[in-house]
Amino acid sequence: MPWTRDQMAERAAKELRDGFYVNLGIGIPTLVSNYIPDGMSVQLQSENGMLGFGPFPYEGDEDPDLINAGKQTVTELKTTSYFSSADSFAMIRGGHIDMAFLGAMQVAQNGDLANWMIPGKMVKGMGGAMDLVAGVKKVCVIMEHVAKSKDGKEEAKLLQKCSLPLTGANVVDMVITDLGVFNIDKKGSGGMTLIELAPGVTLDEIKSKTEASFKVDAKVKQAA
Amino acid sequence: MPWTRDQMAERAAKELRDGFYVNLGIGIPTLVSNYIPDGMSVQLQSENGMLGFGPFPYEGDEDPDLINAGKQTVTELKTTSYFSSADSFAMIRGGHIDMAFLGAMQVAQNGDLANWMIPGKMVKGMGGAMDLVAGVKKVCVIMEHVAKSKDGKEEAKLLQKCSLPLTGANVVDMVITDLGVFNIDKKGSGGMTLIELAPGVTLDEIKSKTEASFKVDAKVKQAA
Amino acid sequence: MKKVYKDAKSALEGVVKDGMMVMAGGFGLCGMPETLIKALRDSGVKNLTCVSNNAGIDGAGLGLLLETRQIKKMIASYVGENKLFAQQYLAGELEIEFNPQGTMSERIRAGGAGIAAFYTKTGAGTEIAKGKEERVFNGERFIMETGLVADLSLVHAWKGDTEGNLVYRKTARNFNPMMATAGRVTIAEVEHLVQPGELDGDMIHTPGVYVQRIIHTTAEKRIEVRTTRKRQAA
Amino acid sequence: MKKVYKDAKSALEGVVKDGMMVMAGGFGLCGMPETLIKALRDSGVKNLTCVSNNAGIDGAGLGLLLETRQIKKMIASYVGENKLFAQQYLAGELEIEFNPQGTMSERIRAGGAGIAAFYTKTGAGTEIAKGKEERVFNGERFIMETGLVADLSLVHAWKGDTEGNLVYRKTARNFNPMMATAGRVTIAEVEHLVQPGELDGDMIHTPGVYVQRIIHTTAEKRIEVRTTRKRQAA
Repeated sequence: MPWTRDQMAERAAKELRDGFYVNLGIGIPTLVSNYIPDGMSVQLQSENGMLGFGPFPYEGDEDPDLINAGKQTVTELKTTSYFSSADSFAMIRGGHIDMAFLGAMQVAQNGDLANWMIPGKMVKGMGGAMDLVAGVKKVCVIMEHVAKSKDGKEEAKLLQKCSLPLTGANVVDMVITDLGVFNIDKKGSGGMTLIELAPGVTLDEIKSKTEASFKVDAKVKQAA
Repeated sequence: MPWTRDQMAERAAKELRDGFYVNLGIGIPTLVSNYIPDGMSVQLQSENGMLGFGPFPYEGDEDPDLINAGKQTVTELKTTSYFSSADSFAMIRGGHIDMAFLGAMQVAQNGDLANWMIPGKMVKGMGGAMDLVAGVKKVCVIMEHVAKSKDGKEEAKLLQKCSLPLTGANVVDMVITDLGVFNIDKKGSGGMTLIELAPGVTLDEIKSKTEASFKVDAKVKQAA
Repeated sequence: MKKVYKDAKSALEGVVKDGMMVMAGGFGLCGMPETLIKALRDSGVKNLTCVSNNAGIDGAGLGLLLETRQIKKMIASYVGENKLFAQQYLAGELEIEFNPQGTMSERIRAGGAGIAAFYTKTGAGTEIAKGKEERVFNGERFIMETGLVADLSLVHAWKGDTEGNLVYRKTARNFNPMMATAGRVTIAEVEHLVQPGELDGDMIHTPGVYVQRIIHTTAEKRIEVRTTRKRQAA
Repeated sequence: MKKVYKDAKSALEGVVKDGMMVMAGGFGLCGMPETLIKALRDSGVKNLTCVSNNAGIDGAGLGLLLETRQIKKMIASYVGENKLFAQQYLAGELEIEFNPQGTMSERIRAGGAGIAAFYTKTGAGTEIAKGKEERVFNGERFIMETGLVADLSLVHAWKGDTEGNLVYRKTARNFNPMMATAGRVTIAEVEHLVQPGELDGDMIHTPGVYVQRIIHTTAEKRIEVRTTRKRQAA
């Protein structure tokens, strides 16, 4: 059975390490914060200028001056610091954030990522996504394995080459989908490797739904 | 009679305007702060990270964390703000300081300035001088008109072309010496113009002590 | 040198000109100089190029200037929350230049700091890089981006003194500090206008040198996306 | 994730290597990480490249590392107060690279901020520009300077919490905040080590993400140039 959104977030949380500073995109990545292991210190960065934020406020405690990058009201922690947008992206671009989890429309086997525009449709802008993927030490995409159109047709999202305009070239280190987990050697020539299958998902199934070429890690082969 | 050091500082202070933010170099420029007209708001910037500083502290009130760019203990004012060296030079380089007064070894008629090294001698470094002359809106040099060596020989400091390594090219707007005041059209082709003589100093005297070519302002001609 | 003006209208007098470039702080509605933007609308100025992370929402922030078609061009990173924006853009009435958010904030900082241009990895190999110089440093691809300076910057702060020293509050800081440095003229609206000496010199985010005019604002601060959790029963 | 170390010696363990580049904060002796520098000397590390605005004075600051000849090269803007420096330099035992102070502070900021290089007017047309790219923007000459990243940064702060959040005091801030961002490892010595929550989030100068290790220091702060005025008789 493929992973649910929450299971994908839970799997993603296994990539966290004690002391990590992490940026979470909107959608499934936001759920990762629910699965930070007890006793592990993980500080969440919000690119609008905040390091260390807590859950949504209790009703009535909302502060218009205290929002996350999705413009949602949040709360502060004892560890929280605030800074300007320039300082926030200096932190991101300078490689000081350990990990970013974000969604994607397409990922290519060389680590190219497309998640900000579809030509011909209204363009909303890339926000901070291009900076995050260019600057954060490890970039982990969490997304559905395939895109389903209204007529039920499925389209691969893990591709040989992205067809949509890129958010970043050679930027993705890891992809977690509802079917499995892939590593990408984004700066080298190692390509993409399947390192884990969701329970009950077969190698054949994932191959049939993936346009990208990928190797299969020995551990996955053994289990299959 | 040529101006004294204090009279040069007093003359320099006439260039100040209400609301100016000003950087003062060491030596005679430091004295300019004694001649800020009453009721005029002038904030002094210290490039080590302070805007708005006051006089030396009373004996016993010295604070090791509160120094100016000459590393002297100073005091703060109600208007004082502190910032990092990067922010301080962003302020300077970005053109936000209205005026800098500094000393010089040589000034050329095109506004070139040399005040940081003499080849063959021990080099101490340029500190913040290159940034100040490149970034501050108006740069005013205050210096003795000629250099006197130990044997009493005089050497011109206002030159056709600086012989010493430059601190900045086309950077000086005004030169105040013990003999008079010059404007320099540093970005244009207007060259150097004598706009004022110290009382009792003759045009012939100043010409004999100046290697640079300069025009003489009509007001000076009339007075002479 | 008096920096304090009695209201937004008088603070804008003499500095507003058709076709000018205006920077406005804020991330969404958070930390946006709402009072000054309303006065800018009321000034009737036209053909503005606006630099702001977002384009406000319908009926608030820069959305106000879209209603009156006073904006010719936007430089922004994300304009998703604004229907009027989409309409005017699709009708060809509005130009948009998208900048990655970090590139935009750094371009503004650079403009204020006398840095003509800089090299960033952000956007290398993407459409954003088109027409820009690419260059390799230490084996990685960088593109050149230029500094931005505006004719006028409008910022919102929590506290400000009569010298123009500003302090921001929480995430309402965002783009305001850099924009304050990058405006040829910068006007600040502050929720608390105080006397010199009331702010701690170590805790001033924007030194007064960057602020030419300052006003007191009492406008209500709005919340764009209200998200809460329920209180546990006691 | 424990960032607090019991003393400077233990904080330096595992991060010190011969030939490394070390940044040290401070403007003269003001805001200089004296305790960490002493421990660095005692570690016996050799052939250091040190980045610091000055080279300390005889017997204090980086002057300590000159006595023991642990410094191979200095990157600095002004080294006037140090006889030992002059001796070793004139004897050819020490390399020096002078950077204009603003260029140096911006290079460090750029290194920490992922900016590979930038264009500044500072030094255009002077010896500093030799071998560097020159380029004209808006009719003015600029030169390209590159970002600086160090293996280790040593900084001094007034207060710090166990998360590594730092607050500096008055002009002791100087180079410390940028250096904290530009070290692959940054170690802070603080005069007051406090618990999270004791520092106001709006007033933190260096967010904890930049600080890997932190120690409490009780070293006396010295004054380099004591200048005073006399009290008026009452």
